[in-house]
Amino acid sequence: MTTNLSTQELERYQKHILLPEIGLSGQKKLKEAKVLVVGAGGLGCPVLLYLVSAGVGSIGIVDDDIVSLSNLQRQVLYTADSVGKSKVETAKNSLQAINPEITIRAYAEKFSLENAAQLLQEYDLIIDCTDNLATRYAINDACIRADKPFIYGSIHRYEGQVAVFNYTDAQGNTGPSYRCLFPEAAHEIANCAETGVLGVLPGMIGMYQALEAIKLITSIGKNLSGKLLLIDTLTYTQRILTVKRNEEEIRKVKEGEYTNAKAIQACASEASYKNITPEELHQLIESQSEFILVDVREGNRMGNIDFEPNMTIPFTHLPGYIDELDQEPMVVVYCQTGRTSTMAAQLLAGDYGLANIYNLSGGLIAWQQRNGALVK
Amino acid sequence: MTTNLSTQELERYQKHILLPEIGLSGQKKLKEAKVLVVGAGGLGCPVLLYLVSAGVGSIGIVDDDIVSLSNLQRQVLYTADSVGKSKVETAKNSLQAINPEITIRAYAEKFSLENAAQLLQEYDLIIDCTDNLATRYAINDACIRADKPFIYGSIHRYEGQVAVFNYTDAQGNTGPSYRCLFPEAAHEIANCAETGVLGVLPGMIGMYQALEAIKLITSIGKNLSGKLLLIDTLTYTQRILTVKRNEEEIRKVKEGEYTNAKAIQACASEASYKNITPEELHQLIESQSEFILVDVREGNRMGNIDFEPNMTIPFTHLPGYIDELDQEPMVVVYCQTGRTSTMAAQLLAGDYGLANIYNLSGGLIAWQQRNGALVK
Amino acid sequence: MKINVLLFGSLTEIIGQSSISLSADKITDVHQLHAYLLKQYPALSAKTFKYAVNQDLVDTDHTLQEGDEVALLPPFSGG
Amino acid sequence: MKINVLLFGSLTEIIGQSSISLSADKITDVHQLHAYLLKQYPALSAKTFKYAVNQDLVDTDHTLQEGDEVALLPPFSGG
Repeated sequence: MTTNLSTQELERYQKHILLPEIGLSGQKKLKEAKVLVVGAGGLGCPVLLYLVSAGVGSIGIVDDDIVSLSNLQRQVLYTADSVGKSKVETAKNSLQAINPEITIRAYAEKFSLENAAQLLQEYDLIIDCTDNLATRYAINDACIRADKPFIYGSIHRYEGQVAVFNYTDAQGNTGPSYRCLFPEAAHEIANCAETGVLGVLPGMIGMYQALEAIKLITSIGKNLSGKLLLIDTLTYTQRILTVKRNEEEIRKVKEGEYTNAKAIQACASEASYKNITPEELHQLIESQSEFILVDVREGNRMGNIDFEPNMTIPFTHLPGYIDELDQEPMVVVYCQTGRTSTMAAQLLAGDYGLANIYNLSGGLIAWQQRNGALVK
Repeated sequence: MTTNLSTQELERYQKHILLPEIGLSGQKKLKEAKVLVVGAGGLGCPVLLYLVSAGVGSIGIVDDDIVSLSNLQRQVLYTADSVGKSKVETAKNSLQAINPEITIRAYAEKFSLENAAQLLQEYDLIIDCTDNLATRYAINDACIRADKPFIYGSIHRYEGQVAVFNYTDAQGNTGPSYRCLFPEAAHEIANCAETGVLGVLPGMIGMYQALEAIKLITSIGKNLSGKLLLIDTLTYTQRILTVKRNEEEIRKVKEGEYTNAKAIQACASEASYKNITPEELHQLIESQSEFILVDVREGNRMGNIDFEPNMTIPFTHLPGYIDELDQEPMVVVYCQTGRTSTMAAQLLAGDYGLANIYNLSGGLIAWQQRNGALVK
Repeated sequence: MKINVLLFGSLTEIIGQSSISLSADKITDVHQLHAYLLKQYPALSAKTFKYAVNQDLVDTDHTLQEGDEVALLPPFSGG
Repeated sequence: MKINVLLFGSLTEIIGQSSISLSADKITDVHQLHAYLLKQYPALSAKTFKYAVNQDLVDTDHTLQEGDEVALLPPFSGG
């Protein structure tokens, strides 16, 4: 197959073509490449921006999520207007505007072992930009079965990991997979608490993933097959560990012995606090259960709820009340709209590990609508 | 001064606020921060995207350039529709859509020692995202005089450098500057040949610069003051060198002994080949100078030029003719519009070092308009 | 025997620091080190992690040498 | 005396490789190393660069030791 570059493309990719190691042949390989990016969040956004700009000819994006305001701190493909819209559709539109000459397909679905084979069919290289272990294992197992390489990236607070898995080199040797490193999804996953993340971190790890993609496609430099790159952004400690292929793990995957990926999924998005509806709160009050109701609004409160017990701890002051709240049998947090209280619940349950945190969904507005209660 | 975060902001920056090391106080510091980004190109685009998303309250962007098609390979703030438009204005619009809650100012001018003092006045931290040594020295000297820190980033092919210069720590000690590393702009700069760049590389180095900015603003982790981080993306070799402050250099800058920054600027954008107009080509023919005229169009040529000597070497085949062309006293490359021939000239002069390369500006279209010559 | 233990990801939060210097004569392999660490830091038992010695991932029967750098590596899930 | 010389940026293109292993008894400081390199690679004389020894930037009177890693560091201009 001979791929040609148009005059427009020669100009657009001039800076790649001028690199002797890439040149015209490398740019043609990029144009011929078919890459599936799983996850259009913190890692997916930078990966997509740079692969689209680099001229990868065919790109698929898988994600069933919609954009939320808290995504905008690091998911740079979305604007304030994107909130509430499909990530993949929004991403596709923005990316196609950058590069109208490539093919971009949006798959507004959750990547799982059910749809994996069909999604992988059209692509030669997969990039794991997901935010949960369940999907990582699904990508790993699907790639082993379809005999395709994938580029893994993951983050935790200020640290990141990058690797190339299941990659077959020019000599026909296939490197290790994610299961050769971590065979099973562990009880670790049961703790789905929301943790914070430095916004720049997924940007940086995404750049390493995009770089690995360019390396694999154009055959330049050393790639991270058989390695695990560890980066600590606070200290700039960088380590490259050696990972060995474990044939027994590969066999288990090929023979279908791992089937737990789906079961884990249920947990991945589960919060460590519980949401309660105004109706449930009403029942709670009626049942005279022992609980404390905490107003977490910052200043300028527009109205107050029409019953006691009631504490007022603005969200920003919560860290000072952890011990006190920890001793309550049940803590229901609320605000005007439910937004601040969701963050308060995440902070208390996720970050400080409090076990009995409940969030009033929809806040006072929903409460008022539920029962016409007076909001003073 | 007490900065408050709105409910909207608490939700938008939730993932930062949940990090104990950043928290609400760190997010407030980001909101109070005033950062000037000099250069809205390969480094500036990712730096801006992530600082805007992170909630830096006041951001200035300085660049007098307009968007070109070849920028889109790595300058991810621009779309195909941006070509020909002001970089800073386009960037400002895109960035403000991501985060309408911060202040962004666009300065469509070239950063120089003349406007430096006024530009720096409004900002506390400067990020050097320029693509030439002249502006780097101007930033360095202006920051020393204004007593402000700057975050340096620079790239060469597959390698990058990052450092924090002129930063005064909590103990009041000021670190080294760029001139403590490289005192003078050298004759190095005389070679302004266009070289290629891996599109992902400025993305990665930009992420390190944005990370340093977040570190300096929120006082987390170790920063790169007094260090020079070297990254080789082909091998993942990373080195952190120690740079010492040179008081004599600082004195020279403060006392105005360095005034060469402006003189160097002229060269920064100078190409190592020459453009000739149709009129000049006409004179060349008339004077019977010895030269060879090379048609570098790829296939489907719409018309041929009406004189000899004339060689046909499609752009993609040029590397096979380097030795042959090198022996000609003068090589004039042309195409239909002047775009492909500009790339051909860059390739021959910049990458292969040929000394007598001339590019017919505006291509055959301009030639035809000049003298009504027949394009067969 | 002196061993430098490095912690990554959520393990840093459990131990409260990113490295530990150990000086223990009875620890000759990774298995013994693991038992020692679980005793010192019981919260580790709820965690999944792998051991790397001098930048190579190893099994628990790996023998430790004076001056080894041992990294404890949990899976990361974020993206 | 053995010295490992590392090249960065455009210097790699001039020398044609990213490192050189030297074994030269007459080289005792950076100044002598510089003279030796210029003789071997005359194209270097057109370049500006600094020397770093074992990750510290040094002046040309810095004394070299057996096994030192010497980096040649030119300014980068790209962005």
